[in-house]
Amino acid sequence: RELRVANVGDMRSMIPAGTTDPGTQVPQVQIYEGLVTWREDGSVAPMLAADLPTVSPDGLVYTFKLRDGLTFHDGTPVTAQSVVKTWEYYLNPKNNWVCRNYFNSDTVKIVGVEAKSTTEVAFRLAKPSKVLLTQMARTDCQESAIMAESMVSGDQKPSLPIGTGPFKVVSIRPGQDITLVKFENYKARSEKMDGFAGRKEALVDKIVFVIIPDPAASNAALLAGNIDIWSRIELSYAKALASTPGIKVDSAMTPSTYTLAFQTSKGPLQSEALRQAINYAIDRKGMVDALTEGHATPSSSIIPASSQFYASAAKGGFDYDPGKAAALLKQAGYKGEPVRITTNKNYPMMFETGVMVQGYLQAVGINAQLEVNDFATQFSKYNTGNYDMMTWNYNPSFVPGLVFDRFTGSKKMQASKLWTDPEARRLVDELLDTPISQQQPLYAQLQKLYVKDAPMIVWATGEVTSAYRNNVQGYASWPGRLPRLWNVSVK
Amino acid sequence: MIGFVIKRILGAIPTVLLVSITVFLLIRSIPGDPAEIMLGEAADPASIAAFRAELGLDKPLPVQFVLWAKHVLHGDLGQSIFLNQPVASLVWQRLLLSASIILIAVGIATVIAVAAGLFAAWQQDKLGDIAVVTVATFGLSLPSFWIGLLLLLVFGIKFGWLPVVGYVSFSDDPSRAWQYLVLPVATLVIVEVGVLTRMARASAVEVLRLEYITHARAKGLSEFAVLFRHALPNAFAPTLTMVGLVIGTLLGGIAVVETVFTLPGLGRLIVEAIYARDYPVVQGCLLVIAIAYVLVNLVVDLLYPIFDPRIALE
Amino acid sequence: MTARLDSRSRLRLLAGGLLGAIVLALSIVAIFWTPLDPNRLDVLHRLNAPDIRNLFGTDEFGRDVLSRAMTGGTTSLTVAILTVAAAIAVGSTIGFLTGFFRGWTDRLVMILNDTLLAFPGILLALGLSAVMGPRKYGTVLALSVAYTPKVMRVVRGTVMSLREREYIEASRALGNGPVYTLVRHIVPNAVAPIAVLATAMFGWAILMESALSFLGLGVPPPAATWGNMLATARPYLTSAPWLSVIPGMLIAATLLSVNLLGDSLRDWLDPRM
Amino acid sequence: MTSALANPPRLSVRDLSIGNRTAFVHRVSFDVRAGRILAMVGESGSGKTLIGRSILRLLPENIHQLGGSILYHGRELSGLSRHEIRQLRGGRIGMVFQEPLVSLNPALRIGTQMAEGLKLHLKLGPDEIRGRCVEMLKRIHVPRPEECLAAYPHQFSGGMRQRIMLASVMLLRPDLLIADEPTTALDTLSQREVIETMLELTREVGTSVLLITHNLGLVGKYADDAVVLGRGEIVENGTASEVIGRPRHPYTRRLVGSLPHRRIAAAAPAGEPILVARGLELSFRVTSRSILQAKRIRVLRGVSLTVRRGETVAVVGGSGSGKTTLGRALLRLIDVDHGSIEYRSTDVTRWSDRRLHSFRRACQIVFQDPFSSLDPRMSVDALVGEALRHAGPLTPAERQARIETALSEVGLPGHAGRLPHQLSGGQRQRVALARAIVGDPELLVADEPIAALDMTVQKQILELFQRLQAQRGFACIFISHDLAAVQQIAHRIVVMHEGRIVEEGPTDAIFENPRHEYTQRLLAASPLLEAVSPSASQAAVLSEVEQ
Ligand SMILES: Nc1ncnc2c1ncn2[C@@H]1O[C@H](COP(=O)(O)OP(=O)(O)OP(=O)(O)O)[C@@H](O)[C@H]1O
Ligand SMILES: Nc1ncnc2c1ncn2[C@@H]1O[C@H](COP(=O)(O)OP(=O)(O)OP(=O)(O)O)[C@@H](O)[C@H]1O
Ligand SMILES: [Mg+2]
Ligand SMILES: [Mg+2]
Repeated sequence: RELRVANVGDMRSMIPAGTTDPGTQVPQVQIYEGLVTWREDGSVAPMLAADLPTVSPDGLVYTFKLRDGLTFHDGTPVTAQSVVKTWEYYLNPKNNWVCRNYFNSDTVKIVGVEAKSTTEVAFRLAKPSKVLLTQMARTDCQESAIMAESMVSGDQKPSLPIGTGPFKVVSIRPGQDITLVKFENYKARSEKMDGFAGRKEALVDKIVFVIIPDPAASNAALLAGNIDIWSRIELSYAKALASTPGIKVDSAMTPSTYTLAFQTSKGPLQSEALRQAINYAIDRKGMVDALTEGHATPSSSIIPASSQFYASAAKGGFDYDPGKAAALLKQAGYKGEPVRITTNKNYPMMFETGVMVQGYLQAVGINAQLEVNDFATQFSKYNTGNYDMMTWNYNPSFVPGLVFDRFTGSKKMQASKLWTDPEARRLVDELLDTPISQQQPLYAQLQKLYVKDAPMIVWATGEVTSAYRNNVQGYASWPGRLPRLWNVSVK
Repeated sequence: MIGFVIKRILGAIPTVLLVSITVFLLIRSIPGDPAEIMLGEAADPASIAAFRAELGLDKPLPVQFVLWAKHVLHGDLGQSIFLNQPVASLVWQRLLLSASIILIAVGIATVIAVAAGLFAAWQQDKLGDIAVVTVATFGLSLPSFWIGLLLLLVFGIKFGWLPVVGYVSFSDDPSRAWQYLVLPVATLVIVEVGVLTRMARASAVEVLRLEYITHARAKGLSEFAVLFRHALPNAFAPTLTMVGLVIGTLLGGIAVVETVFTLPGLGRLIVEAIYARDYPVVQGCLLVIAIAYVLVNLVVDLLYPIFDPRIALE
Repeated sequence: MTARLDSRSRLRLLAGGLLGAIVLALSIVAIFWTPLDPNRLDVLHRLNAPDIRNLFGTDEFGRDVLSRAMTGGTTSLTVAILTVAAAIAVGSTIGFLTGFFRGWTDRLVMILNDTLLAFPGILLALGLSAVMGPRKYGTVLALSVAYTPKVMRVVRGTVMSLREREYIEASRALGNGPVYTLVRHIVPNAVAPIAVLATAMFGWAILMESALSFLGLGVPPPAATWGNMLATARPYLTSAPWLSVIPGMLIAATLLSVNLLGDSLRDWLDPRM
Repeated sequence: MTSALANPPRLSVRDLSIGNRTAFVHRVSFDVRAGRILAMVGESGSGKTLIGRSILRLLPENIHQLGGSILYHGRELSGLSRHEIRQLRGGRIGMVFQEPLVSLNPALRIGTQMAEGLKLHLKLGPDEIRGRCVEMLKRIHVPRPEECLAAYPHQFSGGMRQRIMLASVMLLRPDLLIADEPTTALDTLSQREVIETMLELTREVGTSVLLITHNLGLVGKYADDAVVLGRGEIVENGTASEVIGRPRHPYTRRLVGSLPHRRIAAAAPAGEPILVARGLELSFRVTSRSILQAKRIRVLRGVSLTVRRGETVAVVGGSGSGKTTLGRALLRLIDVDHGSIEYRSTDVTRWSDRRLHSFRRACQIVFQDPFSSLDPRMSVDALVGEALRHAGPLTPAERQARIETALSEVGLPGHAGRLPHQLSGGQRQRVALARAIVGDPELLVADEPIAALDMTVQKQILELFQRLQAQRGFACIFISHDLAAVQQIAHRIVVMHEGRIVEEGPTDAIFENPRHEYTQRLLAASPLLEAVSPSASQAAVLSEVEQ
């Protein structure tokens, strides 16, 4: 029993979150596990840890206790020492771990990781933080997963990743496929599956990730039965696939938002009125129809529609109102200065977004021009702030505050920040320090500020849309975006 | 001849060197670098800078180039930044696949083109000629991604005769390997056969007027023998130049076909490496392509005298 | 030279001219008028099959395919004509000169030429776009840079074989200067391969534009070109076939016309017809 | 010679007309009888080649048989299907083309080309084919026949290629052989060898021959019957001895009367030297594929030569002896390895083309192969007019007048608009000649300028040379196999053998008293030249022209 899954690219790093592209994340999620992880409702659950950690009264020391009898794919036991070694690796600046920043910032700063016993490990913080566990569970950081010692020490790095997940890698052929088999010694949790948490059981013997960069090829492969699951389809194919017998298309709302970033500190978009005009000029409903075949929710709020705070906090956004846009343009004194929309063709959705936004902007008299780069170039422009507006999506998080954290702040610190309003930054800091139950008013405040400043365009909350063959059982799209291939079987 | 080969290979050194330097400068002049890409959207400038230093990208370009060249001279193409493999073995595997597809496809295309071109020239301005020219023109008008996809839809999905994705190399399972190559090869054949046919036709038209063709007819040879035994070798020489050019272009340009058919070939490797700014891989690939290109030219030059013995190797 | 076209050639000229005229007329009209605004989004009428309102249907943004095909023709033809003209002009000039005069410049030019040829187009295009930024005529430049060495190689090969002909020696013996010999005797006799290459390049240029626009160097969107219309039609190959068929047919018609006209030109220059 | 009438015709041509819009051949009728040789002679451009080709239905594009019938053994050939005509071609009717140098496929080995016909028509096995080829090559005196089979045409000299062509046609023992000027490119020695081998073979097999030629010597000596063609029509028809011995039609009379005659006591004028060559050495690089490295063959080995104003120097010698190469080297068209060339006392050996401007204008050349020396895309008047580019300022009318004069001087009026491929072999040669003289050169290197011309035109050209020389005093290097012509026109003779000048001296001295052994052999191949006088008897005519 073998499950064949399309994967958009090579696994570019053996290290968890060594890079953050989807081609790397999708297989890694099957292989690696962290101390803690997400439940579907956005709360943190233990994974390798037996339970959530105990926190010292001063809030500086978090102590995790590992579950018993855990082993890595290479047969070595999972011990507190493994956790220490892994984290020393992550925190060592020389290793350039992508997520090191999250644990070495003003918000969270880990100053030490120590093994208390073979199963107990303690994390020491520089100052108390409410978000340590949230950051640790981040999906884009691959749950800060624990690796076998051979992965992090010694010069001779193994050629295959060694984690603790329900599947282990047996072969990697760059450009072709990654083969995983059931990890026989996997010790599942007893709770039922919830998000990435709970019971994981490998129901297939083998998973083959077939590397297919081209959506048209993925589509063809699925139709021909050469693959079983295409976990994030190109939405242009959604309609045709949905009407194909033997193939199921399903969709789940995720906390991701479709956005365009504005350069607010130089160029034409310094003008607040112009930014608002742009926000009023686009028809979000039309974009959702045309770009996602309806697999998204039109929204102008920075709070994703999937969030529990959406209904209460995300009021008073931007509607489609060309008249208002025109009025705002006049107010802004706009005289046809060119507005560049930077986008790329590596991700068709981003390109098409650019085309549509350009169409709407031109329709209200804004001299919008598309600048199409390759993604790496665009990325560099994003990092240096060299653009007027740019199609740009953020890696989603169950905690919207973590996303705000990424784009809010001073450009002097980091040129890629968008929302430079100090008040916004203050609110975000406060948000990250506030328990979930009390966050609602802060979100509402942020949203209000956002509508005034309009530092970006949000046009929809995304969904993850998968297509798979009918013989796949137990698989579904879910808000966590990355496909969960445990508890999935093929007929 | 051995002297000629050696001279040509030595003469190619400037080309290869120039390609290497240009690639080196060009790829680094394009915005975006591997550190940024590796670290992703959330990275802060300091860690990007640190990563750059680790990759040696902070050194002045000439120093970087000399370091790289020094390693290459020792047979070390470096390590891919993103793929967990040494560049040399990566490039070599990919080259084998791409080269075999290109050679098979261009070989078939050449055979078809020469036959069709000869036939068209023989039928000059008659129905057969018009048919060949029209078909060849249609082949020229369609992009490879479109033809490839159509073939996939028809033979992979509608009839289900051939697998749509994946690849099995000849060394793994020769009996299945060909299945994965049929469609990509067919796509390339369709795309390339047009221009080759027209080239072959043009030179065949000239050749068919020559006196020795009349003489061959005077011997009582059938038109088939006249065309294929007497006209072909002479008409083939100019087409050979084009064949060399096509192979050269495809070496770097086969990415589209490899992407459509998800083959792990050199073209895709380059494109992906360029997008990922995987400098060592890009440089390695280009080095190999430049050398391969030089070899292709050499082979073409060595083949010339076979088709036209008057041409002397110089 | 007098026109010596026989009836078949005249028929070919007529057919090629007619096809070309239709395509050209559509493209020229598009400069002033199209049935609908080619860039106007209309999400309510996405992917409509051909009907009275949209004779050739609508695309994934509800834009009118006929109007886009017309303006696309303007752009594609401009790009192709300029590219081919530039590549032929530069490539054959260099090819003629180096192939005829040989010497160390020839060797130097050949090294540069081989360098360009061994370079994958995509890297060249990316490099150029990094240097120049995306511009409409960037496409022309990138394609010309990619095609010029090909032209040069073909021309140089032809010239090198022609220059060994006895009538070239005869021209020298008459005291003719090399430039005269080149222009009067070599160029007219090298027309056939150049014509074949030019017609092929015409097609490549139209199609390559879509590949370049993939890299951001193509004609800036949302302007249509036949190439990028074909490229974006890919997901809808089965569900909305008109999206691919229309630009495909137009490209084919254009190339057929160019080929027919090219053949007529050759016949006209051919002493034997 | 047996009576023609008792013998039924093998090939019978009746009222044959050939042409495109205008007819080039009008209602021609003749018979070729079993075992006999019919010679067809006539004006250059009169349609001989077209008639030969029309028999096998191998006319050039755009030229068609307009009427009449061609009967072979009583069967109408034009009515045969393509398949049937193919059976005849090669197998029953063999054909040797006028331009043998371009009739062998350059890309195929000699062995392959020879074997083709055998395989096709006689269905022999490979061993037997090989045996027969080798035997045939031996008969025509090709050295090392085994190696020859594996070689390519360009590795042979012109004479050898012509012999190979003939061999491959005769291998099939055809019933009828059409030979279109089979010996033009050969020196006297080889010419005799080839023609005699050919006839020996035909006699063995009983082949009938249609021999198209300008060489009246051949006709007289070997042909049984003869037809004379003038302007596309048959003007005289009869046995060879009748036609040549008692010509009735004025054209035939002129033809026979145009045989070259020896100039009596023409002393070389002692003008100042125009061109002085000293110790020329030249070698070619040849790469052979079997041997892995290139070797050089030495073609000129220390040749020294002086040409004075008003003087005609003839260069004679065997095929491949380096005559053409010498001519090209003298005009600086190829560079010599050693030695010097002085033009009017200035050393021009290493001058670049640019500096050679006035030298080029003053020294003209007629190439041995006129077809390939004419740009295929230029019309006759353009080709000739090109030589006037450097002749000083001319009004278009003056220019046109000079072109027309030159063309009519070589006997080619009214062809101004034609392209080279629309001309007959002799017509092309005259275009090349007109181009060379139109600009009043000081020195003319004429490489086989009259080989493809019929006797009347030959005479006209030779007279033209003499006249021009008398009027303008130009010098001429006259390269030729045709000793009769040489004797008529040359003041001095240079004999070349294997790249060396083996003998040099005034014409009379050489002819009367050849010292070098090679010269003696060369002259001996035309033994009766001594007996020639302008008012020749029939016998004398025959022997004179049998060079
Ligand atoms: N392809 C052609 N197109 C037009 N005219 C042609 C063509 N070939 C031959 N001619 C003309 O036909 C006439 C007869 O030509 P042909 O070659 O038969 O002459 P010929 O008798 O063989 O002359 P020569 O002795 O010079 O070889 C000539 O006037 C020539 O100009
Ligand atoms: N381009 C060349 N490359 C190599 N060998 C050549 C070349 N041209 C001439 N030769 C050789 O040089 C020798 C002399 O050739 P050349 O043409 O001067 O002879 P020729 O005396 O004019 O003979 P013919 O009477 O047959 O015209 C021949 O053996 C020939 O094979
Ligand atoms: Mg003739
Ligand atoms: Mg010669």
